[in-house]
Amino acid sequence: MLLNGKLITHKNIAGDYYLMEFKSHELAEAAGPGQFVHVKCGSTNDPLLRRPISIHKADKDKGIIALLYRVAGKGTRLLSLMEPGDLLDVMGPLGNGFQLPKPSEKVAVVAGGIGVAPLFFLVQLLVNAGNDVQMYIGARTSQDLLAVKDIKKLGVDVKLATDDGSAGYHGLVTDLLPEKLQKVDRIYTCGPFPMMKSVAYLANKYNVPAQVSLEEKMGCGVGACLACSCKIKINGESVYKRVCTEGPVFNAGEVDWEC
Amino acid sequence: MLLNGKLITHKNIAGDYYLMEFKSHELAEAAGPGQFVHVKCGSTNDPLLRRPISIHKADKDKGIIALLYRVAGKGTRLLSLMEPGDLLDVMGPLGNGFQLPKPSEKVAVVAGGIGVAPLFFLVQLLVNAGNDVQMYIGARTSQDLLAVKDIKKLGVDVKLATDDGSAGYHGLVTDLLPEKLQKVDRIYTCGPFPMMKSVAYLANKYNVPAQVSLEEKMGCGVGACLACSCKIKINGESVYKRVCTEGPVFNAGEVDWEC
Amino acid sequence: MLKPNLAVDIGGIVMQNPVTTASGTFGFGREYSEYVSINELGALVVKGTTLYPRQGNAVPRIAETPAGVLNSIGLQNPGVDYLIEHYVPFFKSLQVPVIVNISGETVEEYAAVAEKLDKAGGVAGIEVNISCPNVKKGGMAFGSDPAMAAEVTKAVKSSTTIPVIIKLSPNVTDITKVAEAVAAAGADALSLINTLLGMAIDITTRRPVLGNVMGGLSGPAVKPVALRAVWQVYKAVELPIIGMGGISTAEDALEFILAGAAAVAVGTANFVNPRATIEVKQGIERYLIENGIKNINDLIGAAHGN
Amino acid sequence: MLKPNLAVDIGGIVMQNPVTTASGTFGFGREYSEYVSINELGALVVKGTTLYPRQGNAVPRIAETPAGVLNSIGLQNPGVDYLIEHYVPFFKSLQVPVIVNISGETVEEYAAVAEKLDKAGGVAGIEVNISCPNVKKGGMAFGSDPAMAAEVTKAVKSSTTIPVIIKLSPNVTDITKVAEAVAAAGADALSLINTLLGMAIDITTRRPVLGNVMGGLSGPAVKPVALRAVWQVYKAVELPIIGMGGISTAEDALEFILAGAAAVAVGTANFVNPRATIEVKQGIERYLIENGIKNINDLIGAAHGN
Ligand SMILES: Cc1cc2nc3c(=O)[nH]c(=O)nc-3n(C[C@H](O)[C@H](O)[C@H](O)COP(=O)(O)OP(=O)(O)OC[C@H]3O[C@@H](n4cnc5c(N)ncnc54)[C@H](O)[C@@H]3O)c2cc1C
Ligand SMILES: Cc1cc2nc3c(=O)[nH]c(=O)nc-3n(C[C@H](O)[C@H](O)[C@H](O)COP(=O)(O)OP(=O)(O)OC[C@H]3O[C@@H](n4cnc5c(N)ncnc54)[C@H](O)[C@@H]3O)c2cc1C
Ligand SMILES: Cc1cc2nc3c(=O)[nH]c(=O)nc-3n(C[C@H](O)[C@H](O)[C@H](O)COP(=O)(O)O)c2cc1C
Ligand SMILES: Cc1cc2nc3c(=O)[nH]c(=O)nc-3n(C[C@H](O)[C@H](O)[C@H](O)COP(=O)(O)O)c2cc1C
Ligand code: FES
Ligand code: FES
Repeated sequence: MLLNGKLITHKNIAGDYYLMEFKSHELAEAAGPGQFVHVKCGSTNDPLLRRPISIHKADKDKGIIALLYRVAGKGTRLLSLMEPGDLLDVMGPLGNGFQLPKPSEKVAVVAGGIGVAPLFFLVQLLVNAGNDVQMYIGARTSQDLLAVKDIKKLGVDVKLATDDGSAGYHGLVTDLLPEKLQKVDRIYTCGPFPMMKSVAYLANKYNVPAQVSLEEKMGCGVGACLACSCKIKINGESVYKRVCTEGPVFNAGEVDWEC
Repeated sequence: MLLNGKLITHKNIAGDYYLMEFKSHELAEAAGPGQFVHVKCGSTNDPLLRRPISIHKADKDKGIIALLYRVAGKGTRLLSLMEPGDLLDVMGPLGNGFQLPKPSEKVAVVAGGIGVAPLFFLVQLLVNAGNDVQMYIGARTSQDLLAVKDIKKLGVDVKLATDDGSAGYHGLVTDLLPEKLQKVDRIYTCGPFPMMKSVAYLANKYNVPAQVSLEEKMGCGVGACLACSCKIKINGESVYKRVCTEGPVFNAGEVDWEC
Repeated sequence: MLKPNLAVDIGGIVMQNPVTTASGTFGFGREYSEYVSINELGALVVKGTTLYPRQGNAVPRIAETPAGVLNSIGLQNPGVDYLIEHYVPFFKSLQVPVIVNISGETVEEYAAVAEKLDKAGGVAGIEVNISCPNVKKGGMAFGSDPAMAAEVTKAVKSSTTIPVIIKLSPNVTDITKVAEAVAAAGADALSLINTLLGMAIDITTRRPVLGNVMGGLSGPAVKPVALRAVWQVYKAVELPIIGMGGISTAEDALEFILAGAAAVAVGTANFVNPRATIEVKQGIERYLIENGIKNINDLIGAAHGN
Repeated sequence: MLKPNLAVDIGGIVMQNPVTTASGTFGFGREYSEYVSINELGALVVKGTTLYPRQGNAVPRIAETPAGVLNSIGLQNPGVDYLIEHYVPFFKSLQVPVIVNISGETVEEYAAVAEKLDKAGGVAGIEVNISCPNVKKGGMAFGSDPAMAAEVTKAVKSSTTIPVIIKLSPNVTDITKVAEAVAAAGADALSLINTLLGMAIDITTRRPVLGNVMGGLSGPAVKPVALRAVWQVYKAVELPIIGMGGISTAEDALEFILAGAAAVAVGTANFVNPRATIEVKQGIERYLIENGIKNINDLIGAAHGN
């Protein structure tokens, strides 16, 4: 759907990271974890294109959608200037989100940096469904570790890792995984490509099904322009799939990690 | 000069008209009546060019510049969204303003619509200099009669005219002039081209020197691009002059009103 | 006032209103069905189709530029046979004409695709892309040379009875020469413009941004160039023109119609506003009503004076 | 780190840094003296000059477009004799090279202007505009045809010993063909691009917006096209290139340098930010320092790989 959602809150939560909440009952109702919205930043032709932002939270009761984003360039910078009361022009929910596990399954969720954005929504549903969830969050510094409190509040055990050792384990978040993976039934991950690639490698090694959320530059967001192609292996053959509609979530085993 | 002036007040005074005040001691110090500033509306490449806006008031003591403008298109619309505390990116003061009369001279000042914008500044100086000033303001409707109170506050007698008769004389402001022009030594005018053309015609008929403020689409605002040319007659020959630097104020007798 | 007449005739394709979609920006139509009821459009122009399936170019395939977009999709498509099997039934279910945009690496390939579409039925028009900047063979090479453009036109025309629209490239010294050549070769209508050849460089990696180095520029940035091309071609040839290039609003579309376009296509703007086509249509209708113009055809080329 | 070397050589014109002004957007230099100290630039390129004074085109001469500007100034200028009398003394007082942009309606006129400038002294380079879209005679017509472009180049070269820079038009099918022709004809350097031919229509009056109907498009909107042209020409010929077209920031300028430009000119951006030239220069210097690059010449064309 295409709608104008009224901003309720908007705050700079750390460094370049912002958390925005806007009102939309329809969107909150329709949204699934791993889906995204396509946001118009600014009202002019510059920047021109919408920006894809994951749905961070969707409160169906209150009809509120939350977005967690990093100011990366001119689009997100303009976005960060919006104020409560302003109307946000969004399309969504878009894309194929995460497939939820059986309630009995043990799940590991691995986030890198801003990759935690879509995973909060997922974890919340997993907790509500009664899954046993172990969360791993990695980032460059402690400042870039996002949504940790919110996730802990859900009663989930969170393991942290930072590149500079300013919080949690000093090193890559994926270093924390091997010993645990034997014990989980399913992995979900979102973060930088190399991190997801490592997770996919480990998942394959320990034979645990994993879902990853890919990123690609987008045009339309609805599958019409073929801009957002990523290489997916189907029966050994690598074909282009659209991140916006066939993804952003793919099975880790199908992604062509060499592309 | 090129500077960022902090907005102090900004209000919608009627219909599409806005009055904006920003801080700049240097600009207020340097500004003369009839000069303009070149304003960047919005921070992106769209709209791209600056917009010329006349200096409506310049308070040298407080270091405040006021602009009176009409939302005409996308530039001024973006401008109207600015809020107190925001920084306005301006160049100025630009252009050749009005030449002030001798203090003994009787002066008629004729404004049409938003053309009153630069004339307030002029009238204020005329009053301070002790000139006898008669002000004529015409507009489409009473809603479009601007700055009337402010000018009356200066102790100036103001005659009004509206196209629809909703205030003052029902008809063209220039209809009010003929009987008065014999008694004045000098005329200043700013407004729609046809109005200024009538004023120029009358000024010529009654042999009163007149100055007019022209408008043309601008690029640079500093005389470099030759976009803003207007036709000026010099010794009977019509040549292009730049509104931004050789104008916007010209002697009515030199303007090629047929162009 | 009564509803004005919005219907136009593009070389035998009757459109209920002058608004269509620019090939490659609206998929096969269904992708936007949540936002736009296709039956409200004047016609549907679908993604470029080739004889054989094509994988397209390496990513990134899109980059934003000031008020524009560079793309280097590279004609990714499942091939004409797949199109006929999977999409033509859908086209047949629509109440508006469907125009299939086609491309080829050789003249023969263009002709072969046209012939297959002719046999399949359900296709109201063929738009021949001789202007794609994103493929190594064929594409823009055909559109840059009047003689080759004429050759492709003749080959396609003789392979089908469906109206043939030739889509011209702005990347030429004189677009009227190509227009004249394809008009003489039998084209029923013209589409213009395709994208402008452009590129972007990433100063961090010090490499071109697009996987394919160069790409095609579209969007509001190119509108002045597109409008100029329509203006020139309208003067040069008698064929109906589908104008496109940066149209986002009804005001943009009206500029094209006044310059000489009989119909307009909305491209990149769909990405920004998925309802752009419908809003353009509604805005045109409003303009006609407000200006007391009873028939859109009276406005075509009106900016040229009498 | 030590200050990096920013000096470049454009066909014999030594510039202390690669940043100059695009002809026609910076007047004769003095217009911007309140904002820019000309002596900090790499060179000053001044307004197009012709043999005889020109009045220029009817107004309006400028129209804004999305992220761009259309202009149809029409080479208004006081003529070369006036330039020599009134501006050359000022040029001589500067510490940076001054490049005079010239135009003509005939090959002979170009040669005559060049000869006069040669005699006058104080001019470090002649930029030959064979790409102006805004004049009826000459201008772009010379730049659209490799043979005519070569002819103008030869005529100017044989009339002066001052380095000759040929300014190319993007409104051609293959800009490398024109570049090759003028290189063979003896050009010392190339400037690219001039404006793209475009237009705008006022839907209220239903007439073209510009007094001269068509105009030249410049500004950020054209940057992708300009960058592509520089990329292509850098590959095709050995001559130093002054890159321009939509450069507003140091990042833009660096894209051009990476594509192959040895120097860059700031045009339309001066209207938006009168300090743009200086800020571009400072930003380039900062980039070199941050990336540990000692010499700007090492960056020229670096995006082409090895
Ligand atoms: C499915 C999906 C979900 C995302 N969710 C989030 C999120 O929840 N929070 C968040 O902070 N970021 C998210 N991103 C990344 C976000 O879209 C980019 O950071 C943003 O588009 C940058 O725009 P900009 O104008 O600020 O930067 P610029 O660099 O100025 O953007 C220039 C262009 O590149 C595109 N672009 C730049 N980076 C990316 C990117 N990483 N992915 C896709 N396009 C890009 C922009 O759309 C634009 O066209 C997501 C991306 C995808 C594909
Ligand atoms: C010397 C001078 C002083 C002015 N003083 C004032 C003032 O005090 N108050 C006020 O309300 N208006 C004033 N104007 C007119 C004002 O500049 C235009 O209304 C404004 O530029 C419109 O911009 P826009 O983006 O809102 O409209 P758009 O129509 O979207 O503008 C599109 C383009 O046209 C140009 N343009 C449009 N109208 C004009 C115009 N009348 N003059 C010059 N360029 C124009 C814009 O700069 C822009 O390039 C003045 C104009 C000049 C030349
Ligand atoms: C992502 C994308 C894909 C395109 N694919 C095609 C195509 O397959 N065939 C074609 O003829 N034109 C194609 N085009 C060009 C458009 O149809 C249109 O001519 C051009 O984009 C200018 O219009 P616009 O500025 O409204 O987008 C494509 C354009 C874009 C942006
Ligand atoms: C108002 C204006 C006047 C111009 N006059 C000339 C000229 O006299 N000679 C010339 O060679 N180019 C002229 N140009 C073209 C510029 O020098 C430059 O090539 C073009 O604008 C692209 O650069 P930009 O996008 O940075 O402006 C002019 C451009 C503008 C906008
Ligand atoms: S963004 Fe257009 S197909 Fe995915
Ligand atoms: S606006 Fe550039 S010369 Fe006046």
